[in-house]
Amino acid sequence: MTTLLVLLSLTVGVYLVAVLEAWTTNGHFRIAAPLCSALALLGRESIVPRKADRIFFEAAPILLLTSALLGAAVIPLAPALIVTDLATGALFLNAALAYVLVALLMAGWGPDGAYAMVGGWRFLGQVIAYAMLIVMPIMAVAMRAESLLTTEIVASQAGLWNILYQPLGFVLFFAAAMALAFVPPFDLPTAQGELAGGVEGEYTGVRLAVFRLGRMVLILTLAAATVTFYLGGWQGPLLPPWAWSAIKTLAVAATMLLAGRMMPRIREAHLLAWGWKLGIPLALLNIFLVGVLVLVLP
Amino acid sequence: MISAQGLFIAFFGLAAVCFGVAVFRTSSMVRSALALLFSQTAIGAMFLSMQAEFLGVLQIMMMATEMSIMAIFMVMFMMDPGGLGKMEMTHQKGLSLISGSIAFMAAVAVAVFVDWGPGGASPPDAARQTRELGIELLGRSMLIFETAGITILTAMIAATAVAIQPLKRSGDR
Amino acid sequence: MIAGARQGRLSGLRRLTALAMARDLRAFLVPGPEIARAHGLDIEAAGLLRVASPRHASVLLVVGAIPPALREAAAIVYAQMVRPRALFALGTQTLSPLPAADVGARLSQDELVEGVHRLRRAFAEGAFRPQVSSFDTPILHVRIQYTCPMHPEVIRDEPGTCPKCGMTLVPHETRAEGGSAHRHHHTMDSGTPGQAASEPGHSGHPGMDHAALVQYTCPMHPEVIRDEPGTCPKCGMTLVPHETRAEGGSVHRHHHHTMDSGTPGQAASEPGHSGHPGMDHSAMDHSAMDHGDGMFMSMVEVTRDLPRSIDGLAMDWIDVPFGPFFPGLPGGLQLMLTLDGDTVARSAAHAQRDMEPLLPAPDLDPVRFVSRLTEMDPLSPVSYRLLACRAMEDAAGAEVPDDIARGRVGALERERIASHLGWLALFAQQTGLGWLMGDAAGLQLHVRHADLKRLMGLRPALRTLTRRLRRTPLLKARTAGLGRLAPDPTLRGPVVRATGIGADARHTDSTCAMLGFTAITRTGGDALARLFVRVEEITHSLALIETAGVVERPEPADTGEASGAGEAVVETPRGEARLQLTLDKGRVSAARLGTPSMRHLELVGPLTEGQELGDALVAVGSLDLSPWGTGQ
Amino acid sequence: MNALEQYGLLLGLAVGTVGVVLSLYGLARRIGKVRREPGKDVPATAGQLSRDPVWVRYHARYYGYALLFLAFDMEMAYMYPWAVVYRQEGLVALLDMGVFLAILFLGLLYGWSQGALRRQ
Repeated sequence: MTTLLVLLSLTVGVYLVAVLEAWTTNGHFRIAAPLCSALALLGRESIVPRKADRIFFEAAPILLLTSALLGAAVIPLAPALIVTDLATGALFLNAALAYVLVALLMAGWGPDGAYAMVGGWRFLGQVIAYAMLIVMPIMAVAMRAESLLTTEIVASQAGLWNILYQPLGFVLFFAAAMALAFVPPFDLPTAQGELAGGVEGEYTGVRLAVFRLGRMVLILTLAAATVTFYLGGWQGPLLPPWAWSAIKTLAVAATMLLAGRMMPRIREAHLLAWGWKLGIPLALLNIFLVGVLVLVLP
Repeated sequence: MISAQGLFIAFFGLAAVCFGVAVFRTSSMVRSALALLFSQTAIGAMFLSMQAEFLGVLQIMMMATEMSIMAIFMVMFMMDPGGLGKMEMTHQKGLSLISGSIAFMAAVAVAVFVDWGPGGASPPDAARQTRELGIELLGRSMLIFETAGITILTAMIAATAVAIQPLKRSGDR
Repeated sequence: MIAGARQGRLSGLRRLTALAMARDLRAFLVPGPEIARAHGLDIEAAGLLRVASPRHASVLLVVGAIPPALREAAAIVYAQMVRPRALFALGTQTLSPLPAADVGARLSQDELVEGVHRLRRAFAEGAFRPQVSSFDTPILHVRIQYTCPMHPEVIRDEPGTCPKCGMTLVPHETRAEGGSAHRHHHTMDSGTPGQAASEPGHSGHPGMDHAALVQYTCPMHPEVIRDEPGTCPKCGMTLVPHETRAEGGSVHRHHHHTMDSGTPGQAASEPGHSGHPGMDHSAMDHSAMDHGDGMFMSMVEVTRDLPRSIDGLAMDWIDVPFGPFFPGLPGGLQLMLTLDGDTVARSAAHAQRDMEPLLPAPDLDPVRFVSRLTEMDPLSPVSYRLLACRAMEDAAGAEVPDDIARGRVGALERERIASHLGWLALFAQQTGLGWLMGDAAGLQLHVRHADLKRLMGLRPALRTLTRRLRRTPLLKARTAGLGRLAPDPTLRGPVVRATGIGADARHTDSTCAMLGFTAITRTGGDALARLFVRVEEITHSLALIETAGVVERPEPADTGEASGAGEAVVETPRGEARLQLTLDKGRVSAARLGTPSMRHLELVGPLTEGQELGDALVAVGSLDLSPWGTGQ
Repeated sequence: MNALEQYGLLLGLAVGTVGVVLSLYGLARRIGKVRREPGKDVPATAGQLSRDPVWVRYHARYYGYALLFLAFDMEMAYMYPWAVVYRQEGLVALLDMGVFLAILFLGLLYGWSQGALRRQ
């Protein structure tokens, strides 16, 4: 029952994210746009390129969707509104989202097309740049909560949200989450102006629809994760918990999508260099600061 | 419940073996690397079926990135990474068959003949597993933990020294 | 009703999807969005969504007349679109080898909007049809021919043995037609489709370089070549079937000198070329293969002769086309990048061959000559129109009254603003800078034909754009240091001015000098400097227009029956263009044109080599090349 | 809900997702099959028919980072249990992990000094 309720709210959330995404890319705010696009994609042909790695090509969109959805399964929308409150929830979220990389590598290698392949391997570089910046800030969050349970992480922020408790961690995590969701300016694997769609470029019809759905779920999952880890999850005055979760998650998702409009795509060399030479030292500093705070504050 | 658990362990075990076989049956390097990844994922799922949650999830997480990195190195340094040549990836079949069967029999023998002691009543719950692991790391096994740090450092230095051309000119290139 | 409909009766779910498709029209633009904007078309406002890959498009929108080579490329794009697909042609009916347009319209925004409505109806009613026919044109085909590895002149349509030496003939995959099969350096010199079609198969031209091969070789033993699948007699491995262009092909495995060789015979007799990545057979020491059970090979041996990149690793290189219809580059520009991983190892760029020569007829009527130059480059029609006018006036010795000269400067500067805005929109599209894409494109459409009052009214918007651009985060990081050029006086326009040299043809123009013209320069010579030279020129041009106080499209003065030679220079938005012509009794008898893009095309190679792909594209984009009117 | 049921639910979710996707594919298939036409299934490359395979030895320029990444990824395995008991163990945990991270950071600095952190 809870599962169905969560899935239903995820569906609504994903649809709204898709509306936001269509708005940021096309400039039109139309509620019906994603439905229209999805139906249109259903009606179009769905090609498999010749000499493709058929298994990879078929598996990639499904794997992307599945991993994003499994990631969402450990995120609480309200105190009891969670699919599985795993004891290692925060770790499981990482584990599920690690397969986004695998899905994109498959989508890149599968079609035997140059743009896609460059996109796929680019994303591996992107993962190497951001992965530590997902893991290390989560670590600091877990230090404060003394648990990997996502519900306890939310509960630990009752007094003070983590965005204020560890702002450095939030900034790093938010940027890394955007990179994981490959939204602009981190859209290196799909870059329209550089790779004409990249890993997404060879997908058509219903396969493209599934790929895009997976991407939307991924964005929603990461926005919800940001809310859970840093913005106090369902907590908030007056409104019921689920409403707070919804508002915060959509606001974070909109921020993620809009931020990319403001800046050009980042260069891969810079992404790697900044991630390692700036990001990791800062993330370690964040762990140290939180460590001191946790011991000093009651 | 126990039987269902056993069923899942067997299922994922079998999946791990099948993917393991696929590693060598395919001629595409990327397929091979990702087959190994899914073999490891299946082992992670096996751990989960055995209620070793932390270990299972960790296995599932770490293998994804590490095997993908292995995939890129295989694509960089192996001939014909696309498997267009249908290259046979098995070598020295006779020797491998013999050593493989010996190892298999040894493993079975160990599994059957070793006294594993009385089975635990039921494993601690997942949250406690993680905590106890943490306490273990900071207590009894601290030295092992720090040694692991040194080992990883050694690996980093070795990898860098082997793979990276040192900066020649002053400034970067 | 659309020709590219899917097969099936329109009912139930299909009808629903057809209605959705009618509302969700996604267009791939040929030659490109910048051409559409130059014609004053606002694609998004008409209700079409622009996409970067033909795979995601349902409408192929052809804007204006395009030369045959581009039509062939457009046919390939059309073939790669998924059904249901429609062809929407604006301002042209010559589309072959593309099929006839499903919807046609003239080049105007109103007609575009109206055409989109018709397209929607066509999709809603005709996305599915019981009977459809395949789109087929010779350029999409490969045909298998059989040649002797020893005697390339022996070409048969059927398998068999060589009449000269008795060897089994080897199958080759070859394009059934010429045209753009000349992928590398011959693209622009290739014949027209008509020519090629008249000699199908090229059976009389064994040496032509657009053949492709299918042959079977052992990955380990290159000397084993078979024309049919099987196993290697030496090691038992499955032989590799491979299609590769004999020309040297996309997969640069081994010998890069074969780029220029490329008769089928040569390639066939050179097994190293058979397309097995990473196996340099001819360079291979056979003793190296005796390790283990004969299956191991040393990569050191295998890669010994491969070209190395900067870190000393030898990888396989692939040729990847980035044009003529690439979303981040001007449409029509043919860029072929040889990629070593994600890095450009080599590059070759070509512009479009013109549809007609500069002088389509001898002794051209001056009015026709002016309109010829106006239409030559859709990206800067006014500049070339002005160039033609000035050159003729120079030849005829005609004086231009001051007010007309000022009006011309106004029109030229207005075009400069529009052109730079168009470049900004393209740059934004390339780098994914969302807000700039919309803002710059919108402003360009407004500026394009604005009168003085309207231009002055647009000043705040332009100023906002400039200010916002300066504050854009990561913009400097994205462009600084890319495409760096040393000061070189032979460069033109913003490209040279970004290197600190104030070269500008407007210096020599007395009207411009009178209006307070100063050349905008910046130092650095990189993509960032070029970006800001253009941005500052927008502001400066606006000031010039304000001082000039009049914007008037250049009209040729009446040259009467004058004869003589004349020369004129105009600083087009891309740099100095020079036209020399001879008037003979009032008619143009000879003309020679030098455009900035001709010069700047040569920079593409040096600027991209060794660069990461995205950086290389930014470097190419920052040159603001116009592929039109350069292929004289 | 005990742990095993949770895993079962996650597995069910994954299988269900695959099922939903496959039924979507089935629906799309009912609408019509792909019409085979020349040139259609060649990967789209900007208007040129590039038929050659691209599965070649790919030169990734980030391998220096990748090597260090492997080490850091490994290290993270230890940090999760540590983070959970950090407050309980207090200063010991801070010092212990401090030493561990310092050792690793040394490795990062070494790699940095040798030029591993750059495009190769």
